[in-house]
Amino acid sequence: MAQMNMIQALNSALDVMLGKDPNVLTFGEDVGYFGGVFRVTDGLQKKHGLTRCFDTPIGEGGIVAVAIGMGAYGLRPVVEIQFADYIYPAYDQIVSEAARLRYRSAGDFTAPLVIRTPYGGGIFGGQTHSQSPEALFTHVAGLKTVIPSTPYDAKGLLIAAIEDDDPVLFLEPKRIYNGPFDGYHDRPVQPWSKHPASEVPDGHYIVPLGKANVVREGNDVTVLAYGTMVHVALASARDANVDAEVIDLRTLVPLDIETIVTSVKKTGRCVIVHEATHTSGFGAELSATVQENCFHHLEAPIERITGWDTPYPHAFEWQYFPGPGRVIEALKRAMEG
Amino acid sequence: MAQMNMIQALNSALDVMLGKDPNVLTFGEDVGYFGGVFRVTDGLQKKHGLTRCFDTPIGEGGIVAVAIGMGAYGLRPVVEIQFADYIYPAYDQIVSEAARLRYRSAGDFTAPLVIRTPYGGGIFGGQTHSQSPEALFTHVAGLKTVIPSTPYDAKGLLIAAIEDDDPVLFLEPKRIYNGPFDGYHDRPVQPWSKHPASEVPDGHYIVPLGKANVVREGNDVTVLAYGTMVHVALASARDANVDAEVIDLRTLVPLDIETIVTSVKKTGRCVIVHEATHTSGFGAELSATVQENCFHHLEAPIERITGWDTPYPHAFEWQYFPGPGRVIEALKRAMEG
Amino acid sequence: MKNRARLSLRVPAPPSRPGEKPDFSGVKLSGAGEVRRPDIDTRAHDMQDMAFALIRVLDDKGEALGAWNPKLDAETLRRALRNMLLTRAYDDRMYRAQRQGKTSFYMKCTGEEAVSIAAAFAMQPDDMCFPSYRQQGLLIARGYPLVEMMNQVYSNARDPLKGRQLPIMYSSKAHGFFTISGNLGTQFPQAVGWAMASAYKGDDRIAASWVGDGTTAEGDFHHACNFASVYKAPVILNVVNNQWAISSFAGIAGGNESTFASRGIGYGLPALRVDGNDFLAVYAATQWAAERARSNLGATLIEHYTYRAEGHSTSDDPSRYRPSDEAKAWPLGDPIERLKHHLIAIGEWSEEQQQAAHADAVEQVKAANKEAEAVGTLGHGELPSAKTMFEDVFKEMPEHLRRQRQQMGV
Amino acid sequence: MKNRARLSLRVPAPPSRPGEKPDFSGVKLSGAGEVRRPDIDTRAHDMQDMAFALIRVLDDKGEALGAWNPKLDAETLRRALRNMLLTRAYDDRMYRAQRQGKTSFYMKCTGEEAVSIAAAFAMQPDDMCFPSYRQQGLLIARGYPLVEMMNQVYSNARDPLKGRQLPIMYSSKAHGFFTISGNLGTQFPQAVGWAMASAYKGDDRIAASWVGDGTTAEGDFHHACNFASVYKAPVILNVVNNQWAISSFAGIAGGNESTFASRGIGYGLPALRVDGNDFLAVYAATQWAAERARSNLGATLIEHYTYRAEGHSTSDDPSRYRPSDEAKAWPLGDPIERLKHHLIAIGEWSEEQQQAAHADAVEQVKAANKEAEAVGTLGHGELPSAKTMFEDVFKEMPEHLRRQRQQMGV
Ligand SMILES: Cc1ncc(C[n+]2csc(CCOP(=O)(O)OP(=O)(O)O)c2C)c(N)n1
Ligand SMILES: Cc1ncc(C[n+]2csc(CCOP(=O)(O)OP(=O)(O)O)c2C)c(N)n1
Ligand SMILES: [Mg+2]
Ligand SMILES: [Mg+2]
Repeated sequence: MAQMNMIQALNSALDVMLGKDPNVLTFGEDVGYFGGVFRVTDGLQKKHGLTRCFDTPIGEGGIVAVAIGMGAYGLRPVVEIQFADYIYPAYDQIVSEAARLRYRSAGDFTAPLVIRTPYGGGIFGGQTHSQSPEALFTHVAGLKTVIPSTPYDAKGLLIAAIEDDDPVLFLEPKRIYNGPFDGYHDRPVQPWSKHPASEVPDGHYIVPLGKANVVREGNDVTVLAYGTMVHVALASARDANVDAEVIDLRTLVPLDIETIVTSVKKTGRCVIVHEATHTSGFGAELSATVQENCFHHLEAPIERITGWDTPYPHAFEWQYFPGPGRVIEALKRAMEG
Repeated sequence: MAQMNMIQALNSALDVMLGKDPNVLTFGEDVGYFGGVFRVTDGLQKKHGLTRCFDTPIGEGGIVAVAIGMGAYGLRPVVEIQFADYIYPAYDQIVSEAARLRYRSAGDFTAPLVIRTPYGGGIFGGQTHSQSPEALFTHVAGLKTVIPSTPYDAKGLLIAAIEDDDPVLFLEPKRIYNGPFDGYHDRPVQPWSKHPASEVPDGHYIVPLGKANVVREGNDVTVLAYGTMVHVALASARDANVDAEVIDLRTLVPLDIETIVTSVKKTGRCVIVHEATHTSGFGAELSATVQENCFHHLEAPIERITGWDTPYPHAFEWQYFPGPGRVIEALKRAMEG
Repeated sequence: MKNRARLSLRVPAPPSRPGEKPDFSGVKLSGAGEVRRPDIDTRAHDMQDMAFALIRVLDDKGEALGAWNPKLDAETLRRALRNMLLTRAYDDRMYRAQRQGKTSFYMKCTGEEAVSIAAAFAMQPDDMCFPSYRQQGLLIARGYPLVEMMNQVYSNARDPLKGRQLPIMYSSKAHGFFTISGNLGTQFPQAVGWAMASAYKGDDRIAASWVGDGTTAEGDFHHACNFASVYKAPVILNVVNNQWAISSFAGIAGGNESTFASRGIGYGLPALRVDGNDFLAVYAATQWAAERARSNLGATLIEHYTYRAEGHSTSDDPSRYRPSDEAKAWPLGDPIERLKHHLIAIGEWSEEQQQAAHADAVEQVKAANKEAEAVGTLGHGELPSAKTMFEDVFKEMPEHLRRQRQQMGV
Repeated sequence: MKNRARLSLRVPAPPSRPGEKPDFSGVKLSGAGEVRRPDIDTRAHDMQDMAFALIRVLDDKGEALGAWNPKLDAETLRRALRNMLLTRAYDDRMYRAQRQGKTSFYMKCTGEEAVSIAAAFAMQPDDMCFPSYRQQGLLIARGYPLVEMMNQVYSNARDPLKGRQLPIMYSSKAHGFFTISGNLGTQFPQAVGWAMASAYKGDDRIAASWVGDGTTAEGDFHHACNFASVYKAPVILNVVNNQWAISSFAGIAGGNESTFASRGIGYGLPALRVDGNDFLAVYAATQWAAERARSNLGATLIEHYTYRAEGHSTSDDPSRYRPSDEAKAWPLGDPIERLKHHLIAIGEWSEEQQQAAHADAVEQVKAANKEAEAVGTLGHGELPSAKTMFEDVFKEMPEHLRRQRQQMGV
């Protein structure tokens, strides 16, 4: 067992899989010699060789296309898109190709690739280094979408994603790469080392895809969150002084509906939190699903606390970011509703 | 007043605007001499000239990018993407550029372009000629999304979209280009000529963006639909024998929340219908919004009747398409709920 | 800079439109046997001229000339000819089937048979092809059963793709034929990835892909050339320039400004330009590129200069945008006629044998079609089960799809 | 085909890494004045050699030589030099401001000043520029107030972009400077569209755009070249090959296989390759392309061969991936030094004047910075109103944004 931040945990996952499976390789912009702008692939080229971890041209569509071809050959490529904001040039290859290969060929060809990409705000990255595009992928049949919230989960989920035979979009909440940011931006930053989930086994293990994690049990209201917002939700639950059950979804598709529904049936109340823009965000799907499954148990309207329907504005980081202020209010409203 | 099908109505809208505004021009794959694979631009090159209506290389990203540059210059380009299924190569230019130009430049540059594209199933087009990608765009701040359901609306909405100073995605339900298909695929096809909304003025008029249309008044349940599904919803309401209020949304963003909320508060029940895949479809946003605004008025769970979470399978057109069978059942469930 | 001139927008147009005389006077042809054949290890930079020439082997008299003559034995040529005849007969039958309402859609490759049949002959059977929808000839030449192709076109119960794909979007890993995409060009960089994987694994198999002239405009074309060049991927990148992309002539794709082969120059890729209606020329160019790739010398871009002799698909009517007799005026003739002519010229074939071979092809197609139709055609007869609609979205069916299948009541 | 050889994957690597000696022995330079200057109406096909040469005007002694010498008067050259000095001083100050925590991010263009200053000098002020983040020199040369640039970098209350954009993502329509995108390459085909619009309207203004060597790999690069070629758009497409894309050397973008200029050949675009650290060469090439475009002869692709002398951005530490003395070893020198040298060589400048001009630039920057800082820096002082966050998403604020603004409580 070692203590790792999320970057180290992800690096360890890749290291383990490169060591274990010669069909695993990883590439992307600046991931080779340099080890990635967030250092997630640091040292892997040196350790595993030039053809196992390398730089690519700046063409996200090409990166994913090439990975699909490799997947069809039988490899398990893990590609990095430098920022989720730059995934759109690869959108066609992901949506029309990776996600559909198995279906359209009736299993003749598959694309077992993993697309890793840092996403989310909280780092003054402005419009093009802060986006949370998960809902643009959860609508796509054939694609799995995974988001970890701790170093332990990050490693276990990434290994599970690499071993999964379907294409997986693996979104990394970059704000919590180095510590479990809870949204209180004016308080001192906490490092991962103080968090229990920074205890990460050195070797191989998985956290299964499709299973949510109840990170706080409670009876009065269910909070659904993922990525950075799990920590915001936890802090908010604590500070709102409500007996909230906080669920870390971990995988958006396939969604662990059972865990969600069981919780909301118990609490009768539900608050959904995400950073992405509001309209057609993944919160909409969660809200609709909860409503459909728990209608007769709901005692208050389901609320969505999300980013606003604007691009992420550089100077207004904390007015945009759905921090504890807004989540606490929502929890209180839910309790009154 | 002339009688027009939807293709003729769209053609007329373009003809009117090309005649009225020298800054309007239209282009796309096969739209020039040939007049488009669905004939929407038929005759326009001949009438208005080679530089007003022309063919482009098969590069959807380039088509939209070039239109953005033209918009920044001061033109009002209307581009055609041959099928909505082929819009993804242009996704980055639409999402990162067209939708954000005004915001990121504080109004210094704008992109008043219209992207027209045929969408939806019901034509045995298989996976790549049947998709309904609207929810992949409604999540994007800065973009308007419009879907007509009749020739009259098609012309009026398209003219409004061209005159609008924001980028507009204009999705054309290709199944109803030639007639108001109600989902009964085994009954004779109706032509538009028998439908009152095929009476279309020859000249300029608009149907304003952002206003829904109550196409059937009723007291017991609200049905939210757009495009082809408006006709399916109407037929289903009729055949389910329920006093349903059917709302044709016409514009998804900005959404006419007031009309929706007023109706659901009256009926206490809501069924949402669309062709797109279920998870994270626009139905999720509608369901969440209705629930948030009408919680205390709801007497039954809001239901979503949608395409399944699979690619659109060629041979199973009618098992996939959310036809009257499924909508009628949902209406009945809503009445019992 | 006073009185600056007014600019104007140029929109290219083809030389002739319906009602006008076909005009191929702009087409510059090299003579058969005229173009040099560089060694396979020639630096791309030192063979840029090849991107502007046109490799031709067969001359008007049916003689095979020059350094590119692959010198194939007569039996191989006869097999090739039979495959081309079979492809054409298959196309004709399926086209009619669509017209008879037995399926929703079909696409012919008439006039372009040499492009795929010669490639299949010049490559190894375990090399991997990433075709567009117009390379059905690859499957046929590799011995994929016609009846399977028909089952796919008819979406019947034996359709290997379970009724999910539009007709002609075949897939057969066993025949090195990648699942065809409806989205143009996506397969081009995928082929590069497959080739990179083969190189990564120290394998000896190479990949090949095909796009149309129109499709070269997609960003994926650029990605393919770029990645292939950077990683020296063992792949053959083919552009089938059949002069038309639905209703758009090749000038709309940039074909008036330079050759499509010359796109390779900027990536440092060797580029060949070849008479696509000359079986021997296509064979020789493919062989050259395959040998180069297999020798770890990287990718080659090949432009096949040919002509789409029929409509784009069953949804198309080409007489609306080009002279209806344009196909006849095409200066490079018909690939089947030219190979036949050659075989006859070298005394290895006769008009009678050709008749018989044609009849045999038609017969094979007929028999296969009978078998396929006996199973079912779109919406008639034995159909795939709708239940399978929810399978293969993921490897294991997740809960939400299980629920949806239940809701559908199957 | 028995015993076929095993393939292997090639991943390019730069000649030297940290701890090794910088190695530019692979760089082939033409001599100053050596390269021919074709007439502006030369067919692209007849000037393909230009894509592999390197236009240079200034020699090592500071003399201006050959057909590309634009023969500018000394006053113009001094103005240019002052603009380059100002750009560098501005960069230095803003870089420090970021280090001092006054903003979140900054990017310098050190060593590349000639690329944008010369372009601004060679184009007309109403021509439209679609820059990347490394052409701040355009704004400076066109007289955009430094203080406005700083207000943007500081996201303060006077930020013309209202605090919404990452520092350096300037926009000024009045100065023909298109709003910079964080997404690489998107502006390249947009510039083509703008140019097409200008031609469509019978205007006389042209457009220009800039991308880095790394960015050429994006599909948008291909779209830009293709559309520019097909519609003969009056646009100058610039590739600033500064040898690095963050940590990736130009070989990862394909730069080892051919020149970036040669990418133009396949589209039939004339392509020039120019010493990007030679103000006169960049000026001359831009002027050539501008004249060609304005004469309705279409687009030109220009590769500027230069070197990113500092880190990619304030987030970068180049000593992690390249020798720390690589910049010093760059064979084309420093653009400011070279122009200074030339002016001195022709007797129109002195070291003392240079000192004074430098001091003056620093002073201007200091004064502007004082003014900007007095307004505010990121998160300090007078800030833009958060209320404006909801404006300009659409022209009119729709109901749902009104509600959200209300929820935010402003
Ligand atoms: C991404 C995408 N855009 C548009 C289309 C529609 N489309 C299908 S075929 C075709 C023309 C292709 O022409 P070309 O590449 O020359 O191939 P050919 O049909 O001539 O073999 C078009 C525009 C598509 N299938 N995919
Ligand atoms: C679409 C996209 N992909 C990736 C990035 C991240 N990124 C920013 S700058 C850069 C390197 C660009 O290098 P180059 O084009 O050579 O320009 P230079 O920085 O050298 O001027 C990368 C990869 C981005 N901004 N946009
Ligand atoms: Mg073609
Ligand atoms: Mg660079």
